[in-house]
Amino acid sequence: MSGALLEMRDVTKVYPNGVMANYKVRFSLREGEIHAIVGENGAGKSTLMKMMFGMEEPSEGEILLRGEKVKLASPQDAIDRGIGMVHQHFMLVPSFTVAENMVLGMEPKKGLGIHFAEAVRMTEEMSRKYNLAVDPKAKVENLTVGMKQKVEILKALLRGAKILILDEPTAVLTPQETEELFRELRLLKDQGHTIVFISHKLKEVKAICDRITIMRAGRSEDAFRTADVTEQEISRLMVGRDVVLKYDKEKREAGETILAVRGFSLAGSAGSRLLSDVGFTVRAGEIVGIAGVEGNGQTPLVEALTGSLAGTAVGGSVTVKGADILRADIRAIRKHGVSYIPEDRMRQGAAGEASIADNLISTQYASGKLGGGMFMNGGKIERLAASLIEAFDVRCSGPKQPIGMLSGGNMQKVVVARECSTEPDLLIAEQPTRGVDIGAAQFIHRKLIELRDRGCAILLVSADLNEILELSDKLLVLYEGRVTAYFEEPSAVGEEELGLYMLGINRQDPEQIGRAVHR
Amino acid sequence: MKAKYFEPFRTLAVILIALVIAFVIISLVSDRPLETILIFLWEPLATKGHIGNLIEMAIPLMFTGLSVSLLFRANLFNLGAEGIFYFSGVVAAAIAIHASLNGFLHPIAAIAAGSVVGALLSAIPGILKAKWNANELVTSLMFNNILFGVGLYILNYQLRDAKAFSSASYKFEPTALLSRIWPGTRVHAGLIIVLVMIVAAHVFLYKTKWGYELRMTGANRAFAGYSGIRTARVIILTHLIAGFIAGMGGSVEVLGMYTRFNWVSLPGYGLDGALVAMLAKNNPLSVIGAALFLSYIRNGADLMARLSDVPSEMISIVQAIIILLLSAEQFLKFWKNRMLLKEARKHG
Amino acid sequence: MDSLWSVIWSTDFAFSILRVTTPILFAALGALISNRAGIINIGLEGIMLVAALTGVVTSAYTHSAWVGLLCAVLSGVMIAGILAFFTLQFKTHIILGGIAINMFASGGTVFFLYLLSGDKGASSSLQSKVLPNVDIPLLKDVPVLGPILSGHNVLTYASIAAVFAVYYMMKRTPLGLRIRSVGENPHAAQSVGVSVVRTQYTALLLSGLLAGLGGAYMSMGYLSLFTRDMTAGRGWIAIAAESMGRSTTVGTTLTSFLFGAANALANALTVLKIPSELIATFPYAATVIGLLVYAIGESRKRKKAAVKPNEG
Amino acid sequence: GGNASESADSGGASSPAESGKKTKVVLLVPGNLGDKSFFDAANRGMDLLKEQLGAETKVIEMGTDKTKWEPTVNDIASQDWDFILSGGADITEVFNAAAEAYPDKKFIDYDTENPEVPDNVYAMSYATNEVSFLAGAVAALTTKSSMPQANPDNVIGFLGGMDIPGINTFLVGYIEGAKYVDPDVKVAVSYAGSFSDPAKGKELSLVEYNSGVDVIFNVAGGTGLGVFDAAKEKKQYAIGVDSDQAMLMKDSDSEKANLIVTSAIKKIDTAILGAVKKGQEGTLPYGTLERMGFEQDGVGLADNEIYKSVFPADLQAKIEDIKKKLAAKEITVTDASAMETSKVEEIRNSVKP
Ligand SMILES: Nc1ncnc2c1ncn2[C@@H]1O[C@H](COP(=O)(O)OP(=O)(O)OP(=O)(O)O)[C@@H](O)[C@H]1O
Ligand SMILES: Nc1ncnc2c1ncn2[C@@H]1O[C@H](COP(=O)(O)OP(=O)(O)OP(=O)(O)O)[C@@H](O)[C@H]1O
Ligand SMILES: [Mg+2]
Ligand SMILES: [Mg+2]
Repeated sequence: MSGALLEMRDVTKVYPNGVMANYKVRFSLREGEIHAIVGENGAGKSTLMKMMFGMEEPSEGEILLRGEKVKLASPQDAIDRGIGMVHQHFMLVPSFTVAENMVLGMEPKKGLGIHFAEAVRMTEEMSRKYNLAVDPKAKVENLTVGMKQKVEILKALLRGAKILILDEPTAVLTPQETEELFRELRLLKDQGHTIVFISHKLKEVKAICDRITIMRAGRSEDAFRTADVTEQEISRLMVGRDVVLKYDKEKREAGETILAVRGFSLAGSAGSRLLSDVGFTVRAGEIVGIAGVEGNGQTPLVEALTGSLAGTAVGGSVTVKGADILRADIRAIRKHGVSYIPEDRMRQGAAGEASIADNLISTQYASGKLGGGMFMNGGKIERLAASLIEAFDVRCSGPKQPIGMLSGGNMQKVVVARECSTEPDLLIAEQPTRGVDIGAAQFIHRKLIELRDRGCAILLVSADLNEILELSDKLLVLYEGRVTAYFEEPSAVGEEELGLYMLGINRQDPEQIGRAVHR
Repeated sequence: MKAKYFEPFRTLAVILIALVIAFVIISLVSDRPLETILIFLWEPLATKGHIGNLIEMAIPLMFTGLSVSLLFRANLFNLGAEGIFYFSGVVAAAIAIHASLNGFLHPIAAIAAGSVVGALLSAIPGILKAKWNANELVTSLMFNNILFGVGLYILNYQLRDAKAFSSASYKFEPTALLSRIWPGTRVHAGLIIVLVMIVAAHVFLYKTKWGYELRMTGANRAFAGYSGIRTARVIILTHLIAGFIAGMGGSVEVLGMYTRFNWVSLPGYGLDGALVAMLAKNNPLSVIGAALFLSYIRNGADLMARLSDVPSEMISIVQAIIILLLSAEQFLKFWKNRMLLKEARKHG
Repeated sequence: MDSLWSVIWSTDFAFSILRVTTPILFAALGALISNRAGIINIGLEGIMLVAALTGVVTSAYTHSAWVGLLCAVLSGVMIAGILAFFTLQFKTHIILGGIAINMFASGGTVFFLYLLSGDKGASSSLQSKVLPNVDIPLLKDVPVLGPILSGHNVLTYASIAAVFAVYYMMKRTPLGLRIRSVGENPHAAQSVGVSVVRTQYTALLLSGLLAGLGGAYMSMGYLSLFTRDMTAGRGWIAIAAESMGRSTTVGTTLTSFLFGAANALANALTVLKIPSELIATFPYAATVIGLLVYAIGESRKRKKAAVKPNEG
Repeated sequence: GGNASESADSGGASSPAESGKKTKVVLLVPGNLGDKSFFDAANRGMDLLKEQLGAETKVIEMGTDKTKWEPTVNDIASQDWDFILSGGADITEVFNAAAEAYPDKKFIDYDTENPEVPDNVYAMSYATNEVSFLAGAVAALTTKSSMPQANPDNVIGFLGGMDIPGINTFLVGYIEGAKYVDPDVKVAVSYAGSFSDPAKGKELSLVEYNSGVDVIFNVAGGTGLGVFDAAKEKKQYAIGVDSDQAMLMKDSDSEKANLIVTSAIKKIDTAILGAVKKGQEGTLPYGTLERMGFEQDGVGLADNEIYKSVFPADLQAKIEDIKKKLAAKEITVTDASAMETSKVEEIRNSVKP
């Protein structure tokens, strides 16, 4: 193991709540490589990286940089030693401009104040040098996720990072954006940077990584050369069993129309069109997928369906089982038998301090199933929670554990469990497996199919092409707020072909698109 | 030692350290520091009368502590218990003076009136917050002063007994007074009322649907709204309940401890209630302990000032140190981390 | 009524608004800096009180108002430092910490005054110094404006200067950028090597400095002595002003002046035949109404923005 | 809270005086010391007891939380004290109840208006209305005088801590005194709503001074200290209360002191000394409420050097004359301590400028 650029020896991390996230982990990074770390949700990947970046202190063990023992007490220590990190969750200040985010902590000065022009110049220079196009003066809150990702990488590079840690950088990117990122990473590698890459998408790992370290339940094993292992082998090592990536989904006759969106147009605050003449139906027992590059109308569409209409409906109608829901609030919409898996589990999907049980019952506490009158039956809640935790394989210490302590994937399982457990007639699933490991993703997919088979109508909005092509019975593509394609046989559509519609290069004729509306 | 015993251990250590610091400060001004600190620690529990004093002082603290803890639970930073406590006291006093009812109904009517008025007044910042997102901290702080002014006006112009030679109301009808429940002390029926309220609040918060809505709204309002909880209604309801309890506290205090209404300044229980709520981590049942604890150190301080040569103002310094240290979560944490690692290694 | 108008339409009244606003403005700016760093400092009242006493005592012993001012400010910074130490190092809850600081100050100042002068109520037996009033050379001769704007205490001008300084600091300096980043997204700040704890320390100390100036003004500018609990809730008013000003420098300054004006008006209203208990509620009622009008306006604006454009 | 300052007397604890045992006196303050008013004055009385009678004294501050007074008074009553002292309208009921519960103990209520006095209590009240009458006369004479800072307007001022009976007793006497020397005088009245906000006191005083008032009588505890700051700033006159406030400030700020024409003093300290002395001698008339007026030296105007030099001699003579008439009951002054609030308001409004 000598000659390693960075080495972690027997590193153990116990969080103050008693969770042992890493146990005697060994990790070694060679100069100039792209090194993948894979593992299930909660395997301890992020924790390990945070220690490498000085954000968490190891409880035990040592870190060596170029053979020399180092103590990384703060991110500044790590930055000083040429380590940069792009975090799983964005580490940007939304109200700041790109340039301000770039220079935060190392501001160029003119007199007492910040030299803003210099900050902009520095940003532009970095942007040119690494071929990552960003607008220095744009406010970060207005950027797309892909843009934010670039800012994050530039931030690290600006600080002179030679070792770049990327924690699930592709989880929120479209295939095209991912491709672009990979080109940039290869460029960085050529320029002498060393990269640690964390992802749940094994295809990506195979595509750009030289070596791979697998983590399981807080422990690590020696690294493999990526070329020596197959995707199947990796996933078996990660999960401890074989993972099937194809689902045998039987064909099913679709039932009556549940959700009907007809000629729906939506105007935004600045007079812009968010949606134009969108029409489709979702029938009982079918999964309708909506594909599209993020920012092409998916969010306003889902908002309109879930009672938080942001803008003015200019025309058209949205009905569930015949009832107009456009002006109803989410409570009323849910009463029509609608369930909703939100895109942002931290903001809407869960209450972090509350227990798993409390998070599981939020959509059915009032139903009468959990106790009559105004009281709730603690025993029933506990039993329901326990059974859902078991059925959805949520890794936790019990129903009373605060959900905020769970890893991202397990938190997502709680959200899915809750939304599936109310026997919905319509499920709106928005990015249901974002940031979720393959084991858990597969599990969630199974649950969605199961629900469909029981006659539930499902609207699936996802940026993950693989997922959307696998699961959907019918598929729509949104581009700039319009439906540009409708496929009745998604499994027959290739990713490349789909990409052309998503980027607005191809467009079907109105008649084909019109078929999306049944009856 | 096991990690799970850390909290009690830390609390003990903190109290010991706070006492040592208090001892050092007392030594600076007292000739007999040891005797003085023993008075502080022991005297509040030394006689039946003193225990009674401790409990009777804890009653209003429990009321406001409970009220504030519900607000804090719903993530509402409202410090309005102070003004409501005062104003409801005025209302209860008015009924205690002017109504003639029997000894059973009279206090009930007075307390009910005070509580309902408290609830209605509290709902105003609640509605402003829920409907227009007006900052509840600002409105509640302002309301404290407004309610005090109006209450004092009512006292001086409507309730004042000129023969009391001061800003004191007419004497309450004897039927209105709360009965003493522990002979030889002034501990009154308010204790039973507040304990019932605390248990009710506990049940409400953890066993009912409304309580669940309140907790979820407090934990993450976006999540609650997404789940279908009408958060605006929850916020108003929480304000109503909190105002009801604070108002009840003011009414009970007036009828339990006084024979006339004579508050010419805000009694200070609102902010103390915030202190109690924070010490109790916003848990209704823990409010009992937190209120008794605060009452204990305050009574100890009074007695120390009375029986020794330490000026009373010094006590506020000692109190501040105890509060600062007691809630210092990170204090001695390194120790806990060591214990955790040891345990983890054993299992790992 | 006539007497009321004559009071209000006098330059003295406008002058008094500035005078009344000064301590609130200082403390509100202090609240702003700590709030923007993500920590709500409710110990301002106590910090002001301690600084007020320190200024009086040290100026009496050193016979220098300026040394007194320096010590007052330092004492404010020190108390803020204690609060910061407990809340940032030991993770004492900031609200509890603030309450403890207020408790400490309210009793502690009386205690120390007693030790130093044998008096528990006021420092009138100490020969403390006051900070000078300043006539502004040209301005003072301008009609109307001169009598309103000239001749204030030096700290009143300092409070106006502090507004500009805070605005510049928050918007244009590295420290301001870091304070805002720490308040908005501490993880982001941490990830680029900005020490969250150190930044919050700085913000709290600055808020102590500003509150210290407010306290010094109370006992060495506004008045010439210290009395028990003399800040009389101004720290709380400042917190409300900051909150109502939505944590922006401009907003906080405006709301502080609104409070000042409402208070000055309440003082003028005593010439009317209204019971004093009710007059005393006026500034607070005015504030609630002001807040309400503003809040309703905001929510209307939001609704309009969502509904207006009817075609694309 | 409750402060205790125990004093070992100068004679030394081990050398018993001729009586064999020192007199033990305790003062229960229903509030906190430092009010620059009657609590502090009572505290000074305790110092006098220590100095002049060699008594063993103790002062306990009971704080503003009224629920704590009853247990404290009872605790103290059960202990071994020769005299138990307290005073103020708010404490009287509690105090009398304790006295009835401990009939073998001796109590002195040094400031009350309540005429019902138990057999083991000696109670005192002060002719504050009369001394305020004199203050009002001084003010009304000042405003029309040729004194350097007096203006032609015929308006005087009053600043009260709160609109409560204890304060309005002063106010009504003040108004009557002023009207006695000049029926046309106007009186600007404001209340600060607090006894501990000198800044507010200063602001309200400035409003009064700016509206033509040239002398203000303050009855507002700590808040009243702001009046003197305003007086100094505006170069106008003020009248002190309770103790000789000009003399208190003379050393630290003579400019300010020179504007304090006089003070309406309530001599609680000497009254306490006198009462305890009589108590020791066995001549104290328990069970009665005694009113301390000019004759008993219970109240008086401060006729210090400033009064003598600042206030014109011919006007001093007029005041002397009024004082005599008051003592001889030729003039009677309304006592507002038991007056309805609305009646006070009426009087106030009748002289509003
Ligand atoms: N701040 C924290 N406090 C307590 N426990 C934590 C904390 N952060 C993570 N954990 C726990 O540590 C374990 C490892 O978490 P970590 O985030 O390192 O997993 P991961 O491998 O990155 O998972 P994912 O793929 O979901 O991101 C999990 O059980 C998690 O619940
Ligand atoms: N030359 C510059 N280059 C880059 N960014 C800048 C420059 N000047 C200012 N900024 C940043 O751009 C933003 C707008 O700056 P400016 O001070 O003009 O805002 P403003 O209009 O005063 O904002 P507000 O309306 O919130 O007061 C701020 O966040 C500031 O930090
Ligand atoms: Mg992770
Ligand atoms: Mg601007």
